Amino acid sequence: MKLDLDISKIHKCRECANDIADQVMEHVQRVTTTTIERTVLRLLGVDGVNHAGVPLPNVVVDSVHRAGHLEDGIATYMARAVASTGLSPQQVAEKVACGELDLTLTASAPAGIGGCERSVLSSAVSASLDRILANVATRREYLSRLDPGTEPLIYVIVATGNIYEDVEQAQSAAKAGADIIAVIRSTAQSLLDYVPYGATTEGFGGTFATQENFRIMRRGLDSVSVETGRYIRLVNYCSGLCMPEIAAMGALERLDMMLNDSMYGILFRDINMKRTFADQHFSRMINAYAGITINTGEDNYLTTADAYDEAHTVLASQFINEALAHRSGLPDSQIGLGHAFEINPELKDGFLYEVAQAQLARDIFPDAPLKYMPPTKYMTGDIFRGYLLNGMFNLAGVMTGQSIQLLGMLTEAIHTPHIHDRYLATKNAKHVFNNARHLGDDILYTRGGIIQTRAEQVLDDTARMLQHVRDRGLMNAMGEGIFAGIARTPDGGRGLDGVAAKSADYWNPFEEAIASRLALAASNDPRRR
Amino acid sequence: MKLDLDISKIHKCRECANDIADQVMEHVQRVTTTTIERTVLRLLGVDGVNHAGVPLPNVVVDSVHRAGHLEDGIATYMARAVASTGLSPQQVAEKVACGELDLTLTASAPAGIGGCERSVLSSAVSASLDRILANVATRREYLSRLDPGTEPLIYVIVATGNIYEDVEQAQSAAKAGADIIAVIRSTAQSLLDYVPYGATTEGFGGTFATQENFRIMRRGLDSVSVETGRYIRLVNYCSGLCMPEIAAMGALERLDMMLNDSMYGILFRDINMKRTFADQHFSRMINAYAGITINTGEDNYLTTADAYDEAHTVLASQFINEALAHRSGLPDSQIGLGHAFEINPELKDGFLYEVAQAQLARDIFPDAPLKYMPPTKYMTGDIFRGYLLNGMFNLAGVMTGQSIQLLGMLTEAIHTPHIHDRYLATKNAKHVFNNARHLGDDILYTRGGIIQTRAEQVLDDTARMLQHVRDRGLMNAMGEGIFAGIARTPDGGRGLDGVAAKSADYWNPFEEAIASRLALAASNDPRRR
Amino acid sequence: MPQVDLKSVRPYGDTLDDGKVQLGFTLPIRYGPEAKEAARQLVMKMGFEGADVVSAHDLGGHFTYFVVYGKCVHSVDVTSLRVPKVEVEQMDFFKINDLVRDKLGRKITVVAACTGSDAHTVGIDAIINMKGYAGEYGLERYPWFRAHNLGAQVPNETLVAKAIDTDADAILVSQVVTQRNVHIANMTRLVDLLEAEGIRDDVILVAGGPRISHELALELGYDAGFGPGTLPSHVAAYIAQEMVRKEHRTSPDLGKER
Amino acid sequence: MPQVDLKSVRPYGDTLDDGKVQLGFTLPIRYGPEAKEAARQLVMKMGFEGADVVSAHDLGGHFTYFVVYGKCVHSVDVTSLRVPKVEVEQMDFFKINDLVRDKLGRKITVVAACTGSDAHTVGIDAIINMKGYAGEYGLERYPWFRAHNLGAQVPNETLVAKAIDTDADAILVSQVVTQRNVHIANMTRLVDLLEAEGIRDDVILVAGGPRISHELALELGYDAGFGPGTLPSHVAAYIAQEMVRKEHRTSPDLGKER
Ligand code: B12
Ligand code: B12
Ligand SMILES: Cc1ncc(COP(=O)(O)O)c(C=O)c1O
Ligand SMILES: Cc1ncc(COP(=O)(O)O)c(C=O)c1O
Repeated sequence: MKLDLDISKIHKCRECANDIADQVMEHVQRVTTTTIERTVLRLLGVDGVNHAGVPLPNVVVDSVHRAGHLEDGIATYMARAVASTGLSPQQVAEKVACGELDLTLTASAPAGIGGCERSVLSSAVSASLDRILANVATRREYLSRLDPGTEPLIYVIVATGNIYEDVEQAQSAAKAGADIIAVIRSTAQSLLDYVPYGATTEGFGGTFATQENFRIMRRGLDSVSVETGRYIRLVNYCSGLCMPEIAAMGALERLDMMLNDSMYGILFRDINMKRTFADQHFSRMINAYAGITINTGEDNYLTTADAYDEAHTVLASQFINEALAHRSGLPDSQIGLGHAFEINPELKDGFLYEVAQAQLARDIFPDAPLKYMPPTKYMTGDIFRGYLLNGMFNLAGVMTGQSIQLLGMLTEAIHTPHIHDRYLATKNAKHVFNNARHLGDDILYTRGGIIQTRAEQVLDDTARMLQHVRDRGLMNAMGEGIFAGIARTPDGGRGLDGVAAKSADYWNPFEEAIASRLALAASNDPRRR
Repeated sequence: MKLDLDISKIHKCRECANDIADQVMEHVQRVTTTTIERTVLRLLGVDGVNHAGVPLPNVVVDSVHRAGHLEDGIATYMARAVASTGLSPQQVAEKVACGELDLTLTASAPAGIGGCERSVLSSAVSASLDRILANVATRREYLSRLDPGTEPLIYVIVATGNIYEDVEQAQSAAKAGADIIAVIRSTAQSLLDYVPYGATTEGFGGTFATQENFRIMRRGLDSVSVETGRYIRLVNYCSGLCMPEIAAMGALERLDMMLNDSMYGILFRDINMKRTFADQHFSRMINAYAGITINTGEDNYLTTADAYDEAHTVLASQFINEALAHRSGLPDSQIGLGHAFEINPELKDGFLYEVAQAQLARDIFPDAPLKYMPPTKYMTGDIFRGYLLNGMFNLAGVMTGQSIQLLGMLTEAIHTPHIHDRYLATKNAKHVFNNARHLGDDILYTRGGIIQTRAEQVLDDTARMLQHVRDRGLMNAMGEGIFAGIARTPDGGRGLDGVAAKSADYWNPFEEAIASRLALAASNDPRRR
Repeated sequence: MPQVDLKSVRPYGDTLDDGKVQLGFTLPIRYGPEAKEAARQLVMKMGFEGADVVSAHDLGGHFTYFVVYGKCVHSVDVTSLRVPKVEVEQMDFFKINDLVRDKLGRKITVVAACTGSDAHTVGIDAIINMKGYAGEYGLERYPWFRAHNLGAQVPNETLVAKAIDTDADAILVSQVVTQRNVHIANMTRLVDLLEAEGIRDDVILVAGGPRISHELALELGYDAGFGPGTLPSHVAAYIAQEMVRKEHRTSPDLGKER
Repeated sequence: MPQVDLKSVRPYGDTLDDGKVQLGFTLPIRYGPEAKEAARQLVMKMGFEGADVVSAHDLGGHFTYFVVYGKCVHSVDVTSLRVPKVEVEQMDFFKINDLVRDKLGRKITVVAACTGSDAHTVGIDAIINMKGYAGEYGLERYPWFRAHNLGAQVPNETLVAKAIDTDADAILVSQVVTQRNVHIANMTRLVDLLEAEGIRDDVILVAGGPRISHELALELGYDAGFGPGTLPSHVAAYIAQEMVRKEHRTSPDLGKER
């Protein structure tokens, strides 16, 4: 620990966060959601769209949900249909789509289904989980055969809106030295209550997250990985109204990281919190199982709130994200907690405050692959200034031992990155990382100096905040606008209509299987660490 | 001292440097040069050019030197002429120029002149010295009335070749935040054995240093000083074959700093060392008297030699420059020792080595207004990379407490600065200085770490080098190519023909007067500190 | 320095009229001497007298990035430029409220939103929210304004409905995302909707955002556009003064009496 | 991604043919909205479809610096480009010396200098000096070359005299300072001098420097030009091969026999 922090304060924070997470888990274990059930179908192999372009998982789940029968879990109905028709889940879904089959007709059957009906899905379940395991093995194999990269790993985004242009840009970035490519999503995909289908070429400010797009990009990156001899990691977002479905797609297409924050959708997309808390849990179980590192979104707080004044909200959120992630079976090594270099750059000694914050995260979460986000808010059209700020950010990153450095773009305030913006950003990072590689090891922070004092102050504020949240409960506390100045209520926001209380006979074969494979005590026992 | 260096090693180095300087002074006290004598004339008010454009100081001194009579000093002849004609020195010079008077005719007079003949110049001598004192007072007054700036002071160059464009660029730079403006000289002015006359608009890679140009720029800067409320300092070069003349011009026109290195001309312009050592001494006495801070040129070594391998040559040269400067009456506060950020930026941990070197200079010369030169050698046409390197340089500057930061230009490898290049450079420096203002205070260097170990090593190498130079004598040692890999011999190079041994009756009223006003023990006693 | 001829202004590097311009761009071609020559020729086509490719970077096989310096031969007649500007006398919080009280005698109602799929609320919040921006209060704190901030990702339909509902005097729209000109489409659609509802002339229609200029706003059928650096008082002063102007136009005597 | 049409290549930002170009320049006019408009119009004159002034900075009263992004409509036909290149087969130190020994049978004499008022010796030293550059030996270490490096600030006259004196096979000139095209004047003057002495055709005349291209060198009457990144072996290989070619031209049989 470089900052010489009071360990007992850190323990205190973690304790609070665990209590907060446990309260959330009490809700989580009681409900399911439309997207969780659609995920089950996707993992059972259901894919494609109907004549109107609606994804089959939506068609099937909606048919059951509209009839008010989601409580048992879609698997229950699918198993019955498969058992009774001998069709595959996909064939069942197709029949439902063209109106030839109505799953709710079996809803009047005695609640719960027998083990024998359930077992008709077991080969589909294992096939799916094994495919994911195979992806884990492939990744491991690539990482051992190719250069896995040196931290801070260089993470850049592509965002042309066109998956084929994205591949061009990603390959160019990889050759320039990027380790990680994130395909930014088209504006507001979070708000879609379905996952678009197929290859897409028309996004705004980003490209749609579709399974086909994942596949196209994965292929593109595998090819450039082999060409450069370095494993290039792929990232997408499983935020929004379809968190677990996209997690499943990512698991099936061997993504390496996914943006997955327990509260982002609630705060920034006004998605209902009961929905999001349930969705994030299952999506993270899938992430965990697929060996996918999650990236949390604390950086977002600082785009609306002031990064100096609200620094403690970032740390508090990191504690909460960590506690919830543990409950989904994510080990520390897969919890890429987020934070950002967003203090007003005109602030005197601002760089010292940034270093304090970054070092604080590093000291408190020593095993987390911390994800460090670049300056965005105070970027202007002055591209030279932007390039310099990004250099200072890169310096803070390497000095404080960050794991994942999302590179800032000199044109941040102007447009989504041009191909050379990313190139220049990569050169910037590589230069600074190399030129100051061991600076962090070579210096000590003065006891009682600006950096150390600031870090202590942020930790104290965090402890106070977490205690308050524990006392009020996270769902209520979120009504006070504690994060990013945004207030949300338990029943407000989008997607509450997709939440259903589980029945006693609720069945989710993947949750069960993953929980057992991850050795989670039991998916509905919140008392895990 | 941040680096925890062995003080005795520093003492050792200084001792060697003093011995080296004393040896040099033995030569210096025995000779005069054409430019020293021209300086005397200039200070006596001789100015203007003859019909062929040759400056009158040259016409007059050459007439005496050609006849082989420089040994007594030009003042001797001028005093006689003034005494016998009743003309002013300027009028005497004009008569010499048009062939109406021949100063050498008096050369047959008994060696030496009486106190009464000498005294005809005393009012001209005092007038000149008082004008310089008045400049010192004006500067002091400006500095107390206006903002004197905060270290590191921001130093930028202008170099259009046209003094009027230079003023535009300088004023723009001042408004952007520059504290110090240096007017770069036209290519190879160092090699001219006269100082060009009048306002000039056609230089290559810089603008001619003329007294009129000094005046124009000083007026331009005074006006922008008042406008911005900050005193903007003016710099020019007194290197080359006319060191003391330009020093005099700078003193008369209230320059604030002058590039004045004891060895630059020898090494980089192949000027004879006997000439240069004599010239630098008198020029520095004038600088000292005029309250002008000198800037030494150690940075130049690193443009030909490798900055990592030859780091100790920079430190050795700083010790020598310091010792010689003391002997010309310069207090530490006016000795702007130079060094540079020129280590190959692709070197791993290169930034740490730069910090080591800069901190070393700071620790060893705590009262010197160190002048820190930017990366130039490894700059390329990649302007963004250049901007970043300059940012790292600025960070090293503020971290290690440099006094004068000569800003790097993003277009260093392309052209002399465009108006916005300088603006961008100033923004860069101001940003980094503010954003990391107290970083240096907030960190300690790890004992035995990369930085500290490197600093010790450079100090050791320096001590070894200085001992060797002392043993061989500086003039001989320079034949070994010890600085910048360039070898020079005592009788090689330009300008030896302008060196003359002093007679016993040699008289230089300004050297005398300045030495006494500066309380230099006696100008030809080398045992000063 | 010789005088600048404002009828023929050229780029300036370090000498009047030297025409020096720096360019940066990528061409989708393989790195090499031919690529540099292509970059040079492209710049020459733009009307440059000389062009120097000072750096070229291989962006991974079939793209090359260049930095070029050249000497531009074009010039601009600065004396003939006319830039449309929002016509407004700058006033502070107190003056604006006094104006509304004295000349209008009633509160001004505004509805504001960041429309379409755009979720960038920081800009519109800066103008509207209590807490304000850059040391100035937002419209919510103006006693003589009634401000409704609908927030982010508001469908144009919802915004229009709210304007009708509140009998709004002014509609404020923020648009930040401009990729593929999504803001143009979105802003145009709002005007169409207002016209369809027959209320376009009843409201002052204002747009804002980092890529919005007054000129663009006028082109798209808005009354005013506000770009980067806008302060709440700029917008409030404009709306207040425009309301007063409107009032005088429609009922000059009444206006005077109040 | 659709295929690039090499007959019509345009700048690429993030979509084929989007034409995106970044520009930076100063205009000698006062900062303000009119200045921005002037910058925009200037860029439009260069042949841009749209231009966005993304930043404008007041450089102290009567200068304004701009960064502009625009969409360039011009394109280049890459298939028709011809870039003159030094014709030389790359060889290493050993091969070059072998070639000289085997095909020429005598040492090649070169004189080199940084001429005029130019004092930038690092470039020419890199090519000539023993210690060499970037891991390669300089010509002084080539056993089959005799190299005379005259150093910096050498008058053209001195260089020519030395060439005559040593009966040089090649003259190597370095020019780094290019302000006000001082290098062009200086290089041209050398050719004139050589012609006046009647020895222009007796020597291989080579120029080098960071702003020297082969094309420029040819234009000025040189045999070859070498730019940034030149290695000693490039120059040595060129001279050796050219010497062999020359020898064969003038006495083909003799050449073969050796
Ligand atoms: C903060 C931010 C975010 C935050 C937004 C949080 C929030 N609640 O607003 C988050 C992280 C959520 C975000 C997300 C995205 N963002 Co964003 N974001 C930014 C960022 C960093 C700052 C914007 C900002 O807050 N500026 C500060 C405010 C005060 O300035 P302003 O908006 O210009 O407002 C002023 C004036 O314009 C004016 N004004 C503005 N509106 C109005 C309205 C009226 C009526 C008036 C009078 C005046 C006015 O007054 C204001 C005060 O002076 C910019 C980059 C940058 N540095 O500019 C990117 C940027 C705007 N985002 C961008 C993109 C693409 C996105 C995403 C679409 C990416 C994605 N695919 O996920 C997402 C999705 C958001 C969505 N659905 O719209 C792009 C837009 C590119 C383009 N030109 O099209 C930018 C430029 C970044 C980039 N280079 O890619 N973003
Ligand atoms: C080092 C340096 C100096 C040193 C020179 C030391 C020395 N002994 O050479 C010092 C400090 C003395 C110096 C002084 C000046 N410099 Co200077 N200097 C530079 C600097 C930083 C690096 C040049 C360099 O060494 N490059 C490394 C070598 C290896 O590269 P190169 O020269 O391109 O050589 C390669 C090729 O071009 C080729 N090559 C070169 N010559 C030849 C010849 C032949 C025959 C062949 C085949 C190949 C060949 O092979 C080489 C190896 O690959 C540049 C900026 C920069 N980063 O480029 C400015 C720069 C060149 N200097 C510049 C100026 C203006 C000056 C001064 C005139 C300033 C002044 N008024 O005082 C002075 C005066 C010098 C003079 N009289 O010429 C300007 C030139 C601007 C322009 N384009 O006109 C530059 C670009 C800086 C700037 N932006 O203002 N400088
Ligand atoms: C955790 C997280 N999810 C998702 C997003 C953005 O995705 P969307 O616009 O689809 O909500 C972000 C924003 O950067 C984020 O931080
Ligand atoms: C001390 C010193 N004098 C003079 C100069 C350059 O001047 P000139 O080219 O006239 O020799 C330099 C170079 O930067 C220098 O460092």
